[in-house]
Amino acid sequence: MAADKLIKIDGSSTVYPITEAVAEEFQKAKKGAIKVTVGISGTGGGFKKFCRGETDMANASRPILKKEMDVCKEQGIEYIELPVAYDGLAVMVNPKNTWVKSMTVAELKTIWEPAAGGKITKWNHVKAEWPDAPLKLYGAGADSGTFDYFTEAIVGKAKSSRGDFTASEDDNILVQGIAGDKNALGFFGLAYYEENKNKLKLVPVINPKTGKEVLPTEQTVMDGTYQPLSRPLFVYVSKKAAEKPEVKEFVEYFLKNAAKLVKDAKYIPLPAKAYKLAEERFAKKKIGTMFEGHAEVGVKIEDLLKREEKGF
Amino acid sequence: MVKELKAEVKKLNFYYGRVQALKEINLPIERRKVSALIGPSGCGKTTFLRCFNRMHDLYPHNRYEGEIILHPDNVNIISPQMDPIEVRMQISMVFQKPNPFPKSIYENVAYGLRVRGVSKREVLDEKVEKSLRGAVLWDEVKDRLNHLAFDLSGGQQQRLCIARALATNPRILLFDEPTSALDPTATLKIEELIVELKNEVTIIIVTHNMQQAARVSDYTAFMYLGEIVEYDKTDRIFTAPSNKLTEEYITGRFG
Amino acid sequence: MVKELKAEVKKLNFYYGRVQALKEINLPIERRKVSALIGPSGCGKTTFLRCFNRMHDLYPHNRYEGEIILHPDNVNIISPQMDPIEVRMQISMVFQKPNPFPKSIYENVAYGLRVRGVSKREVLDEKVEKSLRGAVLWDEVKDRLNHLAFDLSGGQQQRLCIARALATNPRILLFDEPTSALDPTATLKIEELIVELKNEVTIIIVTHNMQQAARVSDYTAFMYLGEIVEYDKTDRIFTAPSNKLTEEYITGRFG
Amino acid sequence: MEDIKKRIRITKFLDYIFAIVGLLSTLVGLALLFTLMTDLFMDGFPRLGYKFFASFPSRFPDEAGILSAWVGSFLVLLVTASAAIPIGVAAGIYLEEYAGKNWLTNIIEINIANLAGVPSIVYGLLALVVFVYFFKFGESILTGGLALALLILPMVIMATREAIRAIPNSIREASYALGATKWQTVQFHIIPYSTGGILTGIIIGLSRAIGETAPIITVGALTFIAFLPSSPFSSEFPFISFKWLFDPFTVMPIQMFNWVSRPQHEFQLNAAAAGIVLMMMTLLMNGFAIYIRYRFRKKIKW
Amino acid sequence: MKRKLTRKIKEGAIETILFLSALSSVFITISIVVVLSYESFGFFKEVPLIEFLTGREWTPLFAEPKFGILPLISGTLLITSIALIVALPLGLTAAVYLSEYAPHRLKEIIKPILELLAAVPTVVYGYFALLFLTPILQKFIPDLSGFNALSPGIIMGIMIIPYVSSVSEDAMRAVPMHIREGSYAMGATKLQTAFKVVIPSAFSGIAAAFIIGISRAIGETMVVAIAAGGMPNLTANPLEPVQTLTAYIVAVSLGDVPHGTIEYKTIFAAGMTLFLMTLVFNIIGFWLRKRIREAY
Ligand SMILES: Nc1ncnc2c1ncn2[C@@H]1O[C@H](COP(=O)(O)OP(=O)(O)OP(=O)(O)O)[C@@H](O)[C@H]1O
Ligand SMILES: Nc1ncnc2c1ncn2[C@@H]1O[C@H](COP(=O)(O)OP(=O)(O)OP(=O)(O)O)[C@@H](O)[C@H]1O
Ligand SMILES: [Mg+2]
Ligand SMILES: [Mg+2]
Repeated sequence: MAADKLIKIDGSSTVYPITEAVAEEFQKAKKGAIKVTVGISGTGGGFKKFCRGETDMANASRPILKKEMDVCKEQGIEYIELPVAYDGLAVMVNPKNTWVKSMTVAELKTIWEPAAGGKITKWNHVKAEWPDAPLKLYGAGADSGTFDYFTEAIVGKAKSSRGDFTASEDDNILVQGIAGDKNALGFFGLAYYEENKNKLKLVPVINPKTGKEVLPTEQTVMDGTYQPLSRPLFVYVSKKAAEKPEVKEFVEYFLKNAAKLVKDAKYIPLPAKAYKLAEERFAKKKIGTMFEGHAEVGVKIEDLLKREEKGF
Repeated sequence: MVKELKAEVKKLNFYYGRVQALKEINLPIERRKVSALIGPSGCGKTTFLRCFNRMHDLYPHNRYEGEIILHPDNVNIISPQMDPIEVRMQISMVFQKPNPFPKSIYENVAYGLRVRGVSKREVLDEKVEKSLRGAVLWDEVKDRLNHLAFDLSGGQQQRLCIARALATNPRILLFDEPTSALDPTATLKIEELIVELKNEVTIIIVTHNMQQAARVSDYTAFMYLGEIVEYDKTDRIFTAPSNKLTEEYITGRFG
Repeated sequence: MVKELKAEVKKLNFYYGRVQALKEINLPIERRKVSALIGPSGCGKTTFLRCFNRMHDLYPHNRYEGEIILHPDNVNIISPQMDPIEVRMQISMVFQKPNPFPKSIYENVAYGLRVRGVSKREVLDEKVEKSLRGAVLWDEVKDRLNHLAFDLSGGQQQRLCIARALATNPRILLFDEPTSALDPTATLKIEELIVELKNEVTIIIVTHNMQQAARVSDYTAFMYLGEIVEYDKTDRIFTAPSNKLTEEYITGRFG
Repeated sequence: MEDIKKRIRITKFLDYIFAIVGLLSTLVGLALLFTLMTDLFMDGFPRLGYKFFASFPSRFPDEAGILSAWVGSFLVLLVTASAAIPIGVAAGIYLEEYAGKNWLTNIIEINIANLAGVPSIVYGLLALVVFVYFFKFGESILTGGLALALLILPMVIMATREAIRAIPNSIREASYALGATKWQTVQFHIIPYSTGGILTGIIIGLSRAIGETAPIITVGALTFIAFLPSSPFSSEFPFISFKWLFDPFTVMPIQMFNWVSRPQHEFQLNAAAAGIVLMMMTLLMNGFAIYIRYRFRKKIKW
Repeated sequence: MKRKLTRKIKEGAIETILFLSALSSVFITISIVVVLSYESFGFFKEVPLIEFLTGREWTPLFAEPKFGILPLISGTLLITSIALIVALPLGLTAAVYLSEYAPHRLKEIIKPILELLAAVPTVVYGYFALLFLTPILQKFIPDLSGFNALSPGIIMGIMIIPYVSSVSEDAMRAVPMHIREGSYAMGATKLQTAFKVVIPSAFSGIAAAFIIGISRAIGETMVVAIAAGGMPNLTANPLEPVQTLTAYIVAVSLGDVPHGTIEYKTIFAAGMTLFLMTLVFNIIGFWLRKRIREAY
């Protein structure tokens, strides 16, 4: 019996459905000759394993951070950064909530910043005309890229948040929570909204640059008008692993089929050109990140591409 | 002297499920006398005794046939119409092994009264003292009525059980080998007590110790294989049994 | 006739933890005779008997003092240097309640041999048959040697236990009230068997049934409160006891 | 007398009321069990079919199955059983048949009682440090199996002791009286006669292990696994391979947990179906245990 | 003589193996203590014990972490209390019913079925609490949030009924029949006998059953992790979401627990707290159970 070929992937639960879809199709295409495991440790957890050399690839819903880069460097892990999809973070309330028409980033910050803990406990604490009803908050778990990204975009600093909200890595639990509570407010990936449209109500967020209220949709996320809560999703491939034929094959398969599979997974695919560039990037084994080691909010796909072209 | 009957057993049959343990038993029980039941192990003494307070009703598949008439009310205590609780309220029992409740000495004696709804402290106090005196235990425990009954010696525990039974003024008192778990001194005390008690209450006692039967009882019934072989005045049974089996048993040639 | 001793108990003391159960016991055990131990409940008969095969070693805190010399080897079977397993290989025991193993009749009898490392089928077959014949059980069970021993009646079970004990050719056979759980017919059979067995093996039997002691034993020791009060030929003990206590016990005036 | 009769009527009435209350209290638990089963069955029953058992997980709910999960559960239990049974039974035998009454025995006893009450997640933490990081077994079948073995070890020990304690002393004495050694007594009597009770305890322990989620999560086995571990048989000598011990795995409750956390409603149905399978497995195991207990009780009546 | 020697060696070897097996349980406990203390020692180097024990906020993964364990302890105690309020009376009543009232056949059927309650995977209970019970409760208590302590507490309570009832029932069954007969012979009813005689006689066994129930409730994980909401919340209000020690450990473990980081150490600090809490109850339970065994 030939030695088993095993590809280990871990990381963001947001990116998980995409990678899972690719893994599933890939294993089918290979008739089981190559095995793929996909874990859900959260972006942070995924990078930690990745940088210890325990996994071949990391799923990430934000770019790698300086701290994580250092660890990787220490362990001699080099990586290739590949954007694979776009995601919008949706702010959601219960369908019975009649008072929220839209929200500004400032209002969201009032609600979520650390100082709000134990103080902003009613809707009217945020805005006087909102009712005197308890404010029940739901959000992604503290180890997730979603949490990092949301706090960065809203509060201004990653992982900076109030503590008294219901946190879960399990987005479906959040859906249940908001769906079952008239006074709830929460945030998570747009994909989950898509599947639970009848249980939840989307809140349009006012774009701080244009001052217009924008609902997150495929269109608004892609064209960059839904800001600051839309973001690119990545996979990171270890350079060493990329030398293994099975990993190489997997990544190529990933990028080639990404457009369709990302859609299947209810995310927003990048423009075809971006996948081309990513493929080239991988073929050339271009290591390092396009970001400076901190989460950048509101990176538009155009910017990314431009930066990318400059790089060559 | 005219015999005054307290109870009368008529054609009693008893079945443990399909096993017949008592066969066509007829027996008079005289008022304010001690009747002893003797016989080899397994002959049905305990089974018979437990019919009197419907103890068998606690377990399934047991069946009575016949009558045990209680005088002077003239009721059949084993008829299905008769409420076993009512029977037990009138006929008390003292068991082979002392079985006090895990409560204080006082509460053990008061238990039967509490079950009957008595809760007035004075009434209880009085009754408890009287019963303990009746069981010749009062002097030994009067200073520690609140102690756990388990702290007493085996003989004291057995007398406590007698006091407990006395407290409810039973009409008949049943004893099932009450001294078999006790040492000779304690046995002697209980025997004296039984002899004294018969002035107030009718007593039926099961014993495997023939000397004991001879010492305490007025009448003795010898049972064998679920039947009453012979019934007579105790001295007659022990000196001049009319049945060969009885004689053999009494002289220790079998059993 | 010169007395031939099989064992000799010298100044035996036995302690359950801090409780002394046997006091300064001296007793000769004659070869190929039946010695009976009688006495009231709790006097130490069982305790004494179980010294002979070091049964007390199974439980902690038990302590022997003194000697039990086994002839002709002249070893002290209760000395700590003596391996209890070796003792038990020579001295077998039959218990109060029949306690066959939940195995086949055959395996019950063969067990002692298997423990000794015998596994040849022919040897086992032969020994099993011989032992079962010795215990007068062969005819009753020869067609169902593979049946579970629990299927036998109480008396048969007890004879099976005797066969089990015989199979290993013990030098001494101990019986602890072997018939107290049996009915009269079964008792009779076992008693006959014991009388027969003494032609081959030395027997010590504990019994609370004085008639039984009289029927089966050659010598009788009367124990009381952990001591041997009187020891003599059985007929002497029962007809002319020299000790008052013995006499009272035998005539049923206490116990 | 009338007074007493009235009193009897009252107490008997109370007695009657309590009989009803007691029955109802007993039924609360059964009602929950019943509702739970009905609920699961209504959702999950249509999914149960050959395909469900023979397919790997998939992002398409109606293609997804529990193949890797039930195989994983089976292999993990295999490791659990091979680790917990010998040690647990041996420990039980030691405590009942060999141990003297001393401080060490006392410590071992308290200790086992305590282990039986340690939350399963604490065993997960222990396994994480000892098996994953210290022995470097990784997030493998071996780690998962050993974590669960820690969990059921006290149960196996207690069941063994309970079963051995049911053997009357007269049997031991009979054996010793024939010159048997301790081990002979244990080997020929204690073990055979307590097998029923021990088996019952083991099966109940395993049925609990199969449903355990928390310690498996702590050792980090929440993953998409769409393949089976390596085969335990190999074509080369010695024909048996232990590579599977170190393979990544998933188990039934984890698969269920994974499906429930998905947005699509259809996955909830899968989760319910997996729940049914899981419950059926535990119920079957428990039923089997009850049967064994019954059989052995019938066979050997002391 | 040689046979005797080999026998002794064999017996000794076997005894040693058996003894080591028994001793392994002690090693397990020692390793639990060592692992938990070692890892939480690292934690307490960074976080003062005082802050850990008195802080009122638990947000160890945030940018400005707070390490007060109180919200997790209060969450644990709150849910445990709810579970016990359900389980103890129901469990005891069921035990009395089964031991004193139920016909033998019924009991033989009901007891194993009841024990199945403890066999259902707790994940199943978790979702049942979240998706079935909570919505029903919300119909009666409009204020109830989607995640709350109440619903998992109730489910957990029902779940541990068999632990309580089965050990209590064993204890009551161990009360010798002759003690009951003493009561019946006085003219007592079943109810009077059960409550005045049987329960007091079986007291330590029943207490042990309660302790087992408490210890189970404290240690239960998945039900709360799923249905209570992952919100460290210093509250005594059962209608609010809370987080327990166990649920915290799972929540962090779900996101992987990278060796050596502070979040890795927090779960051991939480685990240590949990272990100590159950340890106390387990030991009390052990002594109580030992007492019943010695009583008769
Ligand atoms: N619960 C029972 N079910 C079936 N048979 C029983 C039951 N109790 C007793 N028996 C049988 O009924 C017969 C009479 O038993 P009982 O206990 O009345 O005898 P006893 O004369 O009191 O004997 P002892 O002197 O040993 O106490 C015996 O054959 C016994 O085996
Ligand atoms: N394991 C033990 N621990 C402590 N004391 C014991 C133990 N076994 C028996 N005894 C005590 O030792 C004394 C002798 O008991 P033993 O069993 O030898 O009496 P016995 O003569 O066989 O009585 P019976 O005729 O009732 O069988 C008794 O006082 C008994 O209470
Ligand atoms: Mg009797
Ligand atoms: Mg004896």
